[in-house]
Amino acid sequence: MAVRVQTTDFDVAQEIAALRESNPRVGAVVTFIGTVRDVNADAQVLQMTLEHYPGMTEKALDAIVVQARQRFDIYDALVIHRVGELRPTDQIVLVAVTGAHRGAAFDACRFIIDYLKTEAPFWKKEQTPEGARWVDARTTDDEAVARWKTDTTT
Amino acid sequence: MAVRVQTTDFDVAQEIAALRESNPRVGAVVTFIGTVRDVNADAQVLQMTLEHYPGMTEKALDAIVVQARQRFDIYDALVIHRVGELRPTDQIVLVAVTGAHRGAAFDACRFIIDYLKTEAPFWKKEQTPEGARWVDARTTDDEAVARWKTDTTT
Amino acid sequence: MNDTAIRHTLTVNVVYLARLREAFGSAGEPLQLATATATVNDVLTALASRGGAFATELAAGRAVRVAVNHTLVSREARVQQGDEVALLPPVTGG
Amino acid sequence: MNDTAIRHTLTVNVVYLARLREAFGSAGEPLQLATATATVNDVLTALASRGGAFATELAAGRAVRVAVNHTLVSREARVQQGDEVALLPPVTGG
Repeated sequence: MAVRVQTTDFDVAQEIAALRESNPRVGAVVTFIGTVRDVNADAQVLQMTLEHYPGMTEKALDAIVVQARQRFDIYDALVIHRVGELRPTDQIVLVAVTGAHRGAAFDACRFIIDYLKTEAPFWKKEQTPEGARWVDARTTDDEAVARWKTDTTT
Repeated sequence: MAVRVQTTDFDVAQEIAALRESNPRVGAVVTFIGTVRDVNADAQVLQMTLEHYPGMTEKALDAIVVQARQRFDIYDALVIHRVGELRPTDQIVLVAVTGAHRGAAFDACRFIIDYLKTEAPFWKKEQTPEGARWVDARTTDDEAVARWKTDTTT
Repeated sequence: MNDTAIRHTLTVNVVYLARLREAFGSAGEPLQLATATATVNDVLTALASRGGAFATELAAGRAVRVAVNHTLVSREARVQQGDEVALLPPVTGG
Repeated sequence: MNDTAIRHTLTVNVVYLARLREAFGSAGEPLQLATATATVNDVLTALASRGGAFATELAAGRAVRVAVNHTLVSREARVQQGDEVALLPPVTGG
């Protein structure tokens, strides 16, 4: 289990290889990668700054991963979140989960990114042709995380 | 959109880069990788042979991906399935899906692997210390695909 | 087809896959049916009537799926002269 | 703490993040409260009473979350001498 906050890019193939290393029981790997889009809320995005709250960030991500491991039958999970200056098509975040079977790996990966989106202290500021703006939180993110609080079937 | 059947290994980072190329609207990439476990049904797996039905395989995978694109709001999807001799920890299959947002990308990725597991003509034969055996289909795979037939909420 | 009126037999190319190929000791064969029209069910019945592994593997209730010309079909689907009729054990890819 | 009986004020270190840092023109500050015990709500009330951007951004109904010593807490949570009390606008990572 690992969480990392970094300014540099990541290679998903290398990260998966490291996560799987020394565990030949792994049968399923599910990953989510979030990337910078060149449009958001109908405006062109030229560049983006990812800010976080050092000290709290790793603690919040750790807590989310610990919850996922308690809740789902998985082997391991990794979260990498970039901060600093990013441009359209850049990778922002990686969530990777390994398990014996795919059901738990899918659920855990989605659980982690849903919680990250509502509980981890990151903020996006976009540069658009009309100026800089802080990105608004999406209500669909709150709905996504609420689903895990009522859904006991998955 | 692409489906490939091959004996060689794949690099997930390269495949994602190719899938995303020339589409800066992508905000979410979800991937599933299936890997060879060194145990199955309580027996040690030494080696595995993946057989398929040439001619039907690509057609079946194409049909699954077309269905996923009709059903979910995604940009693109890729399926790579290996055939031939594989060993524990080897990668077997990659499903990668791109979309603007994560919900549809997660759903489509899971839909594709669930259907692949029940509708695509691949068969695994394992070598164990007790001899060779064809892998039995898992009833949980039938249950997974049945979920998509009744579930209209996702 | 225009020639159904004059044909009294029907030949399909049967393909045996994976476990079935090993059980039958064959990757496939042409199969002639003594009727001008037939369904997937007729093909399976003709094969099962040989007895042995064919009878065992194709017994009612055994999980065998059939693809005609590379598309999964039901037991009631019609087969035509020259069709490729593949017998698939439960798939286990992914 | 053993010294609560003799202390009549409480100082916490407030941290302003992202949009709030820009709105307040500050990354944070020590805040002294004129009481020996206080909750998160008391901290927010003391800040809002300054008026200006503080009153606007911390008005009832505005979506601001609070972390004490790096853990999200409710408005009713107690704050202690020396705590780091961070004000977070809705998060938008991932």
